[in-house]
Order: sequence, then structure tokens, then C-alpha cells
Amino acid sequence: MSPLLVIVLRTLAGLGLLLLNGVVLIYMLRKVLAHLHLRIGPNRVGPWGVFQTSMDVVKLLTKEDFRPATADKWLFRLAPLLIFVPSFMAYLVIGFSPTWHFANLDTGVLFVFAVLSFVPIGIMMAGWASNSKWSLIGGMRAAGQQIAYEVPLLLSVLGVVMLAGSLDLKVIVESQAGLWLGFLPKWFILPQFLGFWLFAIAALAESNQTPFDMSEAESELVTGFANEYSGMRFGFMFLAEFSNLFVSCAVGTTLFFGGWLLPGLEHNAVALALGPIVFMVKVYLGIFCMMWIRGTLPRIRIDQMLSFAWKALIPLSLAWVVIFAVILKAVRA
Amino acid sequence: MLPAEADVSRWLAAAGASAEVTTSILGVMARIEAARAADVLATLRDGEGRFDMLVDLFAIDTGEGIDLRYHLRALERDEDLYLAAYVDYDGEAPSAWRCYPAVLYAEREAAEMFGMSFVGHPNPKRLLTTDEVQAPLLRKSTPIRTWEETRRD
Amino acid sequence: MTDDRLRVTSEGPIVAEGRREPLLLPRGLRRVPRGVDELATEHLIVNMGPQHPSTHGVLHILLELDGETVMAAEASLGYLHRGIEKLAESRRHHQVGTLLDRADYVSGIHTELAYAMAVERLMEIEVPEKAQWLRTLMAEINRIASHVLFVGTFGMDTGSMPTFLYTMREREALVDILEAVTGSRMMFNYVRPGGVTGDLPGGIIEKLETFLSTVDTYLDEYDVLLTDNEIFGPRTKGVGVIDRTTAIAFGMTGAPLRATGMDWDVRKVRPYAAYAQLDFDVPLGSQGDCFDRYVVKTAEIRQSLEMIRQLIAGVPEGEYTAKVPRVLRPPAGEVYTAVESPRGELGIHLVSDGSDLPYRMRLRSPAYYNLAVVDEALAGGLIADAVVTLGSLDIVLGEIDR
Amino acid sequence: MIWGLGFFRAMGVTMRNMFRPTMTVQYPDEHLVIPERARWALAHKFDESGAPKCTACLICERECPDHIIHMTVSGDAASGKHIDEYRYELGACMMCGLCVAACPFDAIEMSHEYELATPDPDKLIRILLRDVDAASGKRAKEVAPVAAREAGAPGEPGAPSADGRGDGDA
Repeated sequence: MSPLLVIVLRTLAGLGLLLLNGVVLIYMLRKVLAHLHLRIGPNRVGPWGVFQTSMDVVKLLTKEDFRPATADKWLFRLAPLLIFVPSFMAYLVIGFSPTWHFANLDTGVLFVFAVLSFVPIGIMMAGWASNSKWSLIGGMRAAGQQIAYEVPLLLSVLGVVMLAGSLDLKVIVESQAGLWLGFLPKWFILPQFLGFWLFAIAALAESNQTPFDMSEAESELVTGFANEYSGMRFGFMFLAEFSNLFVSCAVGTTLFFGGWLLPGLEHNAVALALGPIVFMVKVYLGIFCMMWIRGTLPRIRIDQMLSFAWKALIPLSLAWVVIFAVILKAVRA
Repeated sequence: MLPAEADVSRWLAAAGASAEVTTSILGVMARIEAARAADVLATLRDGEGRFDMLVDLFAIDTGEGIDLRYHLRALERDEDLYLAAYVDYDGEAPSAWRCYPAVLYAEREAAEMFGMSFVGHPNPKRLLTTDEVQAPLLRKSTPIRTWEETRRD
Repeated sequence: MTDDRLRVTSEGPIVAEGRREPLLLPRGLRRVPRGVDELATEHLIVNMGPQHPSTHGVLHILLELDGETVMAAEASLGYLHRGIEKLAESRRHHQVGTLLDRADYVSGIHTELAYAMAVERLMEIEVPEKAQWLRTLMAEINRIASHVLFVGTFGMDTGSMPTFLYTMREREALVDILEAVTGSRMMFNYVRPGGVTGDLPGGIIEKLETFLSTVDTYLDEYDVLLTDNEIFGPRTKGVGVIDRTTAIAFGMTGAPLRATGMDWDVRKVRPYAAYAQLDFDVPLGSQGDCFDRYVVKTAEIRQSLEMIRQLIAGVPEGEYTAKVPRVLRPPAGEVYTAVESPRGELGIHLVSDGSDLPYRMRLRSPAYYNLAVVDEALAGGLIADAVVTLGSLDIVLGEIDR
Repeated sequence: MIWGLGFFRAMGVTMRNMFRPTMTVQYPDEHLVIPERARWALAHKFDESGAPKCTACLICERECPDHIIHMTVSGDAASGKHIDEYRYELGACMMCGLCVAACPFDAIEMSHEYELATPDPDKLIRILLRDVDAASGKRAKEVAPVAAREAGAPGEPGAPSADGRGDGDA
């Protein structure tokens, strides 16, 4: 087949995975939150409510895609795309198994975070374009929050990159193979324990999850920047939020929990076959933890969150990078 | 629980208001003229009486005019005192918000429901009803679908 | 209190130094004078309510925002005004209870009790001991149901979803007991002048005991989820501070007043029904911020549980209502009776002219005076603080708008 | 306790609740048990022979605070009353139970029928009795003669307080 066709097919497969993931994640969130709160969650549409989210997607498709008259015409239409496309592009870099990946860039980590930094622009654009005061406040909050947490996110990843010696996700995962002292898997979470916590907090803030869901704080701004959107435009934003969730968890597993590697078996046919399944299980465990946090903790106030980022997270991650570099040099020498 | 009538009339005399003090099942009530209400309240609060809390302010339509009720309370001594002031329909009374900010809402409601006004109230808008409601609602003259009318409609 | 901290609206800035011109309706956006160095920033006038997730009812607050900070706030009321006081003037004394349930619809028993006591004091009716016992028990069950709803919605205001759903479990158990005894879940129509409309049906004491056995573990869980939480603390401590002089000046009663350390609880100061025989203490706060109001309310839940245990221990015998004439015709006169409702001191000022219809009934509603302070308490904070402060005042709009 | 521990204890609470049974009552399939005293829609009582116990004394119509019971009665006390129509506006009823408390003949009760939602408004007005002879005047509950009212006061509202016991010594 011609390389162009391969690329098109891979992108379509990526889009298909994203939509499937979105549907499964929304259903999973509603079920997890329900059972955390002594409720049952969707159980009417299909067995155990499995078709609930797909029916929601159909509903969003058929709903009227309304645009307020006073809204800024072009920006209003552009905003959902600018939120959805970056999280879709980030999909393409994730490696599900040594052979399964859409495109393997040798600067994978950098590409993911560079692409994800488009999302706050989209959110602010949505907030501003819908010409409603509450959306504007939601948009402003999102901008302040994501810029403040972009820095610690990248700094926390530096440690891993130093350990693996390359930005390529495949190389990072492969360098986590093998065992320490016979039983400990060589995952980067062990040497990089503090780095992992910094990454987790920053990733939570990046994907607008509680306790950092300031931009669509239900009790203050109803749904913040997405107030005036309806129909499939709102669907894109909603899906983007969940694919951001998936991407941050996927990157977290690749960097810290050894991607598709199981401590026991390496480099044989079975590992290759089991790779994607192991990877997806790890990612979904990470997503479950994020949903667990979402169903428990209250929300931080916007100024507390920004001062926490600038005064606590960034100095800590800077110090950690320096200390870890020194330790690494000493160990390697 | 009840302040002695002698004390009450002494405090009121200090405020220079002529008042007839009565004691009933309600408690001690002093009737003063509406024009002096604000100064009497100020002296009762800052003076020796120390009635530091205004529990309630409301009006009663007595057929010929509007009777204001100020319900004061001295928290340390747990004593209540009622001030009654007579205002005729569409009349006015001095606003007492400077010494009891609690009356801010109560005065707006009393003015709107009984068709009177409070001089000096900072925000004399309607509180509970919208502009379409013209008649003062709680006056006895404003009709309501009484039980008798509906007996055989 | 006559310092200029409280000069209000048209004669000058409302309150705090940061405040500029007051908020009067209708008004255009004000521009800050374009000084050479000053950015031309405009204040944003935003409507919070009447349809808003955290105004606890149909309350419409106009916020004047400078960025995220609230410069001025003004509540506009009346969306739930049904003219209860006017309607009461054409109802017989035993029919007014149905109106009063709908004033404070979260704690109907307290409002009915206040009215019944007013008529009883006018007609000098002596209420039998069993009726007083029943009234106190139902009032305390209703208080816990209302406080538990407060804990849930206050958690929701700060963003914590689970507390709201867990508190519904408690409230459901209590409301079922209330339905079994009074006949309805919220609109009880249970307390009448002279006594109550029915004795405890069978099985209620057992239901209460099972509830009491499990509720303590759940209350400790709410403490873990909210009180000791590292996010809930900074969100509520030092937010919406209302000190004692402001609280007394604005006529605030109930938890907001006790949160400032003022020991004033109508059940202790002027005991009514069977409260004189119960021993319970009145929890007090210190700073008068949102956190203290919340802690005072959760402590009050535990006190009410204690009271219910004491009540269940000794069930008196006797009639559940006094001999009361079919048509109540109290003598001419005025009376004021106060009750400690979950929101504060709820008083009924009843003026009777000797006929069988009340001449004038004034409902002194605690939430009405607790809300009046909103213009002061919200100024200076962020929007998130405004939501939390409003939630901590635990207002019910039915009682404010009457 | 150290700063970060509060998060994990809170998450421990929610995880514990994950294993507790859910409290949702799945309404169309499961129904809540209604307590005996619950008050819902108004309903008439009938004696063994199927005739209504209502004697058309109009006390419930006068007692209702919202005036939603309207009865049209023909004939007079002597020759036996005939109820043409007992009209009950279910839509406006607040189920307070005052009419049942006031009825001296124990002829009406607050039933347990709570599924009252209907799309069309006409169903909200119910004709409980149509074209039926009223029962004779024997009193189910011993009620003292109603205190004569002074001139000028409207009709005589028979409103016994709790369950009809009251001896009119105003």
C-alpha cells in the first residue's frame, strides 16, 4: 500500500480509538462516581446501561448546534476544534506495544506536551467567544491554571528523560525493562518517586480534574467556558476533556510504570501479544484513581491554586531536577 | 425577663420622648411618636438601656392608620422591649438603619406592604413585590379572595 | 455601630474601604477614570441567580466584580413571595399550620410549633406533657434533617460531591420517620394549638434506635471528608468573617451568631415544649467565619442526637392533645413566641382581635435577617468565597420571601 | 496529622462507601412502602352495601383552606339529600387532611394513591361522587352541637380539632 494510504488509515484508527475511548471513559466515570456515592449509575439503556454513552453521542449529534447571536462567529466555531484536535494529535504518539503505535517520533514526550499546550488557548477562545460573563470567567481561569501547571509538568518529566537518556517514548519504555535486586521491576517510579507525585498533581490540573476543575466549577460557573455550547460542539469539548484524561494517564504509565512491560516476561512472542492489554490495564487503573479523586475531594480556590503552583510546585520540581541530576551523575560515575 | 416599667420610662425620658408604657401578655410596650423613633432607638441602644439587638420591625394596619412595632432586646439581660409608633396611611417615619442595620430589609418591606415610606433609607426600593403590584398588599383595605366570597362562587 | 464602616449606599461608599460607589439598579457599567497610568478596567455586573446552582433557592444576587473579586453585592428578593401573612389573615387558627409549613419548608415543625404556642399563650391553654414530649421529639428530628441537608449542600458548594449524596441517606431515614408520624414528608400539618394531631404509631422508637446506632459512624465520616480535609479548611477558614457586633447589629440569630461566640439559644434562654428537662450544651464558635458556622452546625447535630436518646429513654403517658374548642377564638391582644429553628430564632408575633381569624400574623424569620448581612459579607472576597459564604448562612428562601 | 494524610483518609471513606449497598430505589420496578398515616389523594369511604357514608353536610367544603371541594346537593334534610356531584380539584389539593379531620361522619379519608401525575389537565379535577343518595344523618362520631355563632360571622365551620373530640366551651 502507498505510504499515504497507511497514514490515512492510521489516523482513522486513531480517531476511532479516541471516540471509543471517549464513550467507554464517560460510561466508566458515571458508573465509578455512582458507586462511590451509593448510587447505581446508568442501568437502563442496554444491559447495565452499557449503551448509555453511545446513545448520548447520538443525542449530541442530533441536537441543535446553537450559536448565540452576540457570539463572535468565527472564534465560536473554531474553539471546540482547537480543544479537540490537540488531544487527538497527542493520541498518535502513544505506544501501546513495541509494534503498535501510530507514529513513533524520537521526540515523543516533547511533542505530547507541546500539542497539549494548545488546549488552554482553545478554552480561553471558547470562553471569550460565547460572549457570556460566566464563560469569560471560566475561560480566564482555565488559562491561568493551565499555564501555571505546564511548567511543573515538564520539569517533572525531565527526571525520567535523564534516566532514559532520550525523548522517544519507545526508548523510555524499553529502558525500564529488567529487574533490580531480582524482584523490583526497573520502573522509573521507584527512582523518580517525587517526580511521579509532581507529574500526577500537574496532570490533574492540566486535564481540569477535581480538585483543580476551576474552569467548569459546577457550583460557581455552571459549566464555565462551555456554557453557551450545545450539540456536537459541546460533544467535542466533552470528548476532548476525556481524551486529555486518557492521554495524561497514558503518558504517566509510559514514563513511570513501564508502558507495556510486565516485570516477569520480556522480549518474547507472548510479551508482544500481551503488550497492548497490559498497557491499557495500567492506563485504566490510572484513570480509575483520577475518577476516585474526582468523587472525593472538594475544589481549590483559583488564587490558592495559582499560588500553590508558583510557590510550591515549580520550586520543588526545579530543585528535584537539580538534585536528581547530581545523584545520577554520582551513580553513573 | 421583663424590664421594669420605671426603668423604661426613665430611659425614654432620657431620650426626651413622651411615652406611655404599658405591660401586657406581650411584655413591656412603650408608645412613642413616629417622628422621634430614630433618636429614641439610638438612646435606647447606646444609653443605659443597652438594647443592642433589634429582633424585628413590622407594621400592623389598625383600620385608621399604620402601627409600627420595634422589638428590641438587651442580650446580656435577656430583656425585650416593644416600641409602638403610629403613622397614618402614606405617612412616613425616620429610618433607623444607622443604629440598627437590621431594619434595612424590614423597612423596605413595611414601606412596600403598607404604602408608607421611611425617610433617609439608603436603598428605598421594593423588596418582595414587582412594580406591577400597585395596592399596598397587607393593608386591610386591599381585598383578598376571602373565605366568605368563595363559599358559593 | 455608628462608625462610618456602615454608611450605606446613596450617601457614600457602602462599607469597606475598597468599595467605591454603591450598587443601585438600573446602572450602566462604570468606567474608572482613564488616568495616564491607570488601565481602563470596567467592573462586571453579574447576575448570580435566581437560577443558579448554589443560591439554595430562588435568590437573585447582583455581584459587581472587579476580575474575580466581588466589589459590591446586592440581593434582590421576592421570587418566592406568596403572601403568607396576608393569607393567614383569612384562615382559622388550626388552618394556619398548612401555610406555615410552606414558609420554612425544610423545618416545618418549628414554624407550626411557634404558631401553636402563640395561640396557646393567648388562650392560656395548658398543653399535656405527652404533647410537649412529642413536639420536642419531632422538632429535634426535623432539626437534624435540616442540619444534615446543610452539611450536604455546604460540602457541594466547596466542590465535594460525596457529602451531599451521603447526607441524603440520613435525611431519607429521618423523613421516613416524620412521614410515618405526621403523614407527610415535609408538609407536616402536625402541631396544632392545644397539642398534636396524633400519637407515635408503633415501630417508630425501633426505627429511631436503628438510625441512632449507625448515624455516629456516618457523622465521623463527614468529619473526615470535610472538617479535617486540607482543601476544605483553606476554602472556609477566614472566609466570610462576620464578627459579633456586625451579627448583632444585623439581628442575626442561630448558628451565624453562635459562631461568633455569643451564647444565645432560644431553647436554653427561653425553654419551651420539653426542652427544660433535657440537658444539652450549646456549641459555640470563635471567629464567626464559614468554618465556624459549619462546625457549630455539625456539633448541633450531635447535641440533637443526644437529646433524642434522652427523649426515647423516658416516654411519658397521657393525652397527645388538650381539650380544645372546635373553633378557637383567642381574646383580643398581642403575643410573641420564639422558637429555635435550625436557622435561628423564629418568632410569631400574633395580633388577635377576638374573632376566630388572626388579625395580623408576623413571621419573624431568622434567614431574613441572616441574609441582610450579605451585602457586607460578600464584599472583598472572590466569587468562590461568595458562594461558600452564602452557603454557610444556610438560608431558605420560602421563609425570607414569605 | 501530617499535611497530606487528609486526602487519603477521605479517599478511604469513599472507597468504603463503594462496597456499601446502594440506597437507590429503582422506582418503576421497586416501590417504597407507604406508612399507614401517609396522606395522598382524597377518597370516599363506602359502607358494606356500597353506599357512600357521606351525608352531604358540606363541612368538608367549608373546612378546606384552599376551597377545592365543591358539592352540588339537591333535596333537603327532611326528604333525604341527593348528591348530584362531589367535585374535588386534585390538582389544587395540598393533602393537608383538614377535611378528613373535620368530617363528623368519617366519610372521607386520605388514600395512599400517590401516582397522580397525568399529562392531561382534565384528569386533575375528579368527580368523586356522582348522582348518589347521601347517607342518613346518624353520626359516626359523637360530636357536641356546634356552638351557635354570633350574628355576622359566616356560616358555622364545624372544625373539630384532633379527631373530632371537642366540646365547644370556647
